[in-house]
Amino acid sequence: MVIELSQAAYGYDGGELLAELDLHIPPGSFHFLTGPSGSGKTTFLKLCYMELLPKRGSARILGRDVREMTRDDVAFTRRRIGVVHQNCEFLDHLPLAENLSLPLSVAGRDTAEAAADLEELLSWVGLEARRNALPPELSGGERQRAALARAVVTSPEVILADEPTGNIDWDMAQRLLRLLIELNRMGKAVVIATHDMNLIRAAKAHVPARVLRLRGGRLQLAGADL
Amino acid sequence: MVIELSQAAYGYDGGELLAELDLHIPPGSFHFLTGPSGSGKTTFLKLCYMELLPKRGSARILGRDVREMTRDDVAFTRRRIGVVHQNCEFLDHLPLAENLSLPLSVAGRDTAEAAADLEELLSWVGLEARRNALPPELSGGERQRAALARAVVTSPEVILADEPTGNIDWDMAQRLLRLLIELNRMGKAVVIATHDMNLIRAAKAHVPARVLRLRGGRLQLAGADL
Amino acid sequence: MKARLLGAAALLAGDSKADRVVPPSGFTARLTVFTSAAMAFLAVFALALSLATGRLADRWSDQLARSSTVRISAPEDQMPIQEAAVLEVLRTTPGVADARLMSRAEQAALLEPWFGPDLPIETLPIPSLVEVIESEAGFDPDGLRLRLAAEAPGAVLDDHTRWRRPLVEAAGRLRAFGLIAIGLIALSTAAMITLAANAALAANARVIGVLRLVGAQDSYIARAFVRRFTNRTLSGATVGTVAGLIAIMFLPAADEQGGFLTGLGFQGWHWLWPLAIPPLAAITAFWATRLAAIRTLRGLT
Amino acid sequence: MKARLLGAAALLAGDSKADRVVPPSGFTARLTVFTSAAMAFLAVFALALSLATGRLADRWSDQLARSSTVRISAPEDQMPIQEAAVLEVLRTTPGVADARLMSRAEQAALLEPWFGPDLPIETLPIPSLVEVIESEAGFDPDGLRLRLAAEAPGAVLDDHTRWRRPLVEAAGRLRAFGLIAIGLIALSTAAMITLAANAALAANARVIGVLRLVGAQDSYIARAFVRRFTNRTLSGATVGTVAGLIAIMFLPAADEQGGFLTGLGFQGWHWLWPLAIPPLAAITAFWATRLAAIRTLRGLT
Ligand SMILES: Nc1ncnc2c1ncn2[C@@H]1O[C@H](COP(=O)(O)OP(=O)(O)OP(=O)(O)O)[C@@H](O)[C@H]1O
Ligand SMILES: Nc1ncnc2c1ncn2[C@@H]1O[C@H](COP(=O)(O)OP(=O)(O)OP(=O)(O)O)[C@@H](O)[C@H]1O
Ligand SMILES: [Mg+2]
Ligand SMILES: [Mg+2]
Repeated sequence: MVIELSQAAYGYDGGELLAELDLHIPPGSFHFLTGPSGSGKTTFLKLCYMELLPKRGSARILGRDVREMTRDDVAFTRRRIGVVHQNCEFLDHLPLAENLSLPLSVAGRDTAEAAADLEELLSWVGLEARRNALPPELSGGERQRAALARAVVTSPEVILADEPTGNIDWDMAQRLLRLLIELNRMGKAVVIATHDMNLIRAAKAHVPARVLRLRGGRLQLAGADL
Repeated sequence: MVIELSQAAYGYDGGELLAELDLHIPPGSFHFLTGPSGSGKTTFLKLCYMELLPKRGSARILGRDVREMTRDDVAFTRRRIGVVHQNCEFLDHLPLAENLSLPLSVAGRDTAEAAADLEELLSWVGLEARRNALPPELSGGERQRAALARAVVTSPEVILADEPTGNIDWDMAQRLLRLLIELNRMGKAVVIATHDMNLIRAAKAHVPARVLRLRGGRLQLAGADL
Repeated sequence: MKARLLGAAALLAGDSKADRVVPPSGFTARLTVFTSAAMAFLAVFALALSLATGRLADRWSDQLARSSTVRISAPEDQMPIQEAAVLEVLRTTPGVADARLMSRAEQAALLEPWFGPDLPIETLPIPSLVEVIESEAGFDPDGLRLRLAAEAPGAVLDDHTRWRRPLVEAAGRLRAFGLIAIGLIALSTAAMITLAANAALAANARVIGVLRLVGAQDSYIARAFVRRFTNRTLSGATVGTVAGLIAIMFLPAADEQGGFLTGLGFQGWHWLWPLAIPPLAAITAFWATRLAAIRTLRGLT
Repeated sequence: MKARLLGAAALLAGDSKADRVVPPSGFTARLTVFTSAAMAFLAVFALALSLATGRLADRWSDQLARSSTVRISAPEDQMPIQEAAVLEVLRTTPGVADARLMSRAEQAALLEPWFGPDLPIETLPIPSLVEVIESEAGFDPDGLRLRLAAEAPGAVLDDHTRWRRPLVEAAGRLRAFGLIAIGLIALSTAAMITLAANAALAANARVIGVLRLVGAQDSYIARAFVRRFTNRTLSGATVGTVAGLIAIMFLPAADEQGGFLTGLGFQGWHWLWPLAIPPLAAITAFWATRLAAIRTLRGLT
């Protein structure tokens, strides 16, 4: 299991936003996470990449209990997880290409070796021409595509994407989806939080995706209505 | 005409992104702006609220030539324009309610008087309960709704919204659309940049909206396909 | 001008609503307060050094310096003529403020330490002494010696007390040093506050962007920052000045024994000088922040 | 320890890739460079003041102070007895380093300024003089007077040169003042660099967030900031020190005339002192930034 939550709960400021989270995400699985705005999708993903720790219950990420990890363990584990933040942040002073190879250089990996992969990735997300642009010079959709590219550049075992197509037109959204499906076929676990029902439907045509729904702070498996 | 562009052109770094823009937006009109990611929708809206000045051609906003405005004129004109940025920024140290009344206090208007309106607005966008939250404590969709509320709080003559429903579920998106339609019926001009065809269709059922499309740096009127 | 002063007063009195748009604290804020406090503290010391050495120079020059003697040894009958000649020479020497023949009694008093009060001075063939008081500029001892040799062969100039002159100069140099230090401190304070204000403006670029977007005028935004920084600098400098004054009051006073160094403290109306530090710092901060804010805002749309 | 030193060397040598993750410049950067330059400049001056006043105190005490006389007036036959008594008293007085009966020739030389070389000193009933050299601590003149009155009724203590003692004390006080100033400057520098580092860390919160997100270890992030700040402080302090030294070299030398104030410059191996300022500043910056970075990072997930 790459992500294992048992009876996990989380709430901000003493409240309880999410509770009784029981979820096993195996390698190679494809999940969608839906729910109305403010239902806790982003919070849930933060539990998965250890930005937040569950207040109760347990969470095991890539086989390790999050409570027993040191700060360095968290850093090392994150190198095996690709995250697309909802509000994608970059290092504004570095050109796009360097931002995309940042996860490689942070992990001490040779970026020169990965250069070819990076080029391919850039053209897949349609940003070859913006390679040398600084992040503040990108459009909203370009930022989201760049964030997805940065998340997958290290070929991580898990990809967590928070609303990765919110600012992107339908054609490009399908392209990004194809990229994720491709990676999923290579054995990566994919979790996408989204409101976009069309995206979910399009994915279901290609992979056996499970759809999770957050409602009232509980996680449900969405039925046949999707 | 609240917005009048004639042969306006704009490009970053010497390039040419938008050209031959000819557009008259009368009071009380409702426009959608579409186009693929990176086609220049945000840039176009920035021309409309004077964050950018056209490199060629002319632009008149609320009856005044943008080139002849002083910095204070720009500030005063902006008070009559409500803008929803694509990446909504707030004052992170002020609670949501104060952020929403910021356009009023900046304009020297009595915020106490507008308090009732503010309450109504908060409940319309579903943020009554988050009134005292700081902006960084809001979810992505909550921020977008807050940004829309802030844009309309002064009851401006023009509302420019850049992808206002990118992070919002369909039910809430329809609610926000109804708010904009309501305001449009009160005589405000509305311009919405979006990728969401469902939103455009939903609007067209209630108001005679025109759909503009950016393609190859030119503005076209979208045909009957929408 | 009056409107301007009223404007400045209104500005410092504050408009709580406009103030709130700038995040209340943060490290640039603390940095500003601390910098102005530290600089005010150092300025108080430099001021004290400068004033104390000024007093020192005055005292030394008054008490010690600028007195030489001319000794006239001549046969009894020549004495009055040579005395007159010497006095005439001295009267026309530039740099000599006064010259006076000493009485026998004065001469006896001078010699007392060496002989005791019982010296039979009248019976001795002792020379006449002329006391020479130098003016501020001082005279040229070699030139004077030449002229005395020509006019009164029995006269010898003895300027053994002139060694005190370098002391006075040293004190003057220390005073100048204190003044230079004050100047440097003022300059660095202005530079640091400018940089801190710029850092704060840069850190708050998003705040400024939001404010411009919702239609705030430049003056509204600038005012919020200027008020913050002026107030912070004022309070920091006040704390620093008070701390400096307390530290100086607790320095051991030095004028117990000799009265040559009057201690580093302030005396009399000199106490007013350090009180000028906080307002001057606030004025510096006001202009530094204002210029920084206007420059930053000009770069935005 | 050795590994640690090597680590520090590697740290300063830099890893250009890790460095690039911190935005290259900005006002906190300039503030750091400027602050360290200004502080180093002031430190050079304070050091110069302190060393120069140290020399001054040494010279004054060597050249001027610690010499008094005892004058013995007694009938011819009593003289040898009283002289012996006085010398015995002085030998046993704490604070007296040496006591020596002056010869007639020495006495004549002392009187020469007042009488000229022709004084028939042998014919005069002049008293004996004993030169008293004080030790560092000095003696108690009133106690000595009482003992002299008891042992040798004709002896009078004349400590008219003791007035120079306050000068020496004043110089010592100025030296202490310089040292205090150096301490204050060091403290404020540390505080300002800590605050500037914190301001930079706060301004770069997003950068740090991005780095944590993509799996950077704390040590990687901290190192990038620490290296930046250490280098900036080092270069700022170097510039400030050099500027301070140049400024001091161009100060007019003061030891032309009297040699009492030897000028503010450095002499001999004292030149090495200011050279210690930049490395010390860099070490301060290193630790200040490191602690600030670790504290900031602990607050993030
Ligand atoms: N740091 C925080 N402090 C307090 N409350 C928070 C914080 N972050 C989020 N919340 C609240 O928790 C709830 C869930 O937030 P979350 O971001 O997980 O929602 P979401 O499902 O991602 O919504 P969206 O679709 O709008 O992005 C929201 O009501 C939000 O206001
Ligand atoms: N400040 C800038 N400097 C240089 N190029 C820029 C800048 N801002 C935007 N661009 C480029 O201009 C093009 C149009 O950007 P714009 O933000 O207007 O697109 P958009 O239509 O809003 O796209 P999206 O739907 O992705 O938000 C993009 O290719 C973008 O990279
Ligand atoms: Mg979310
Ligand atoms: Mg856009």
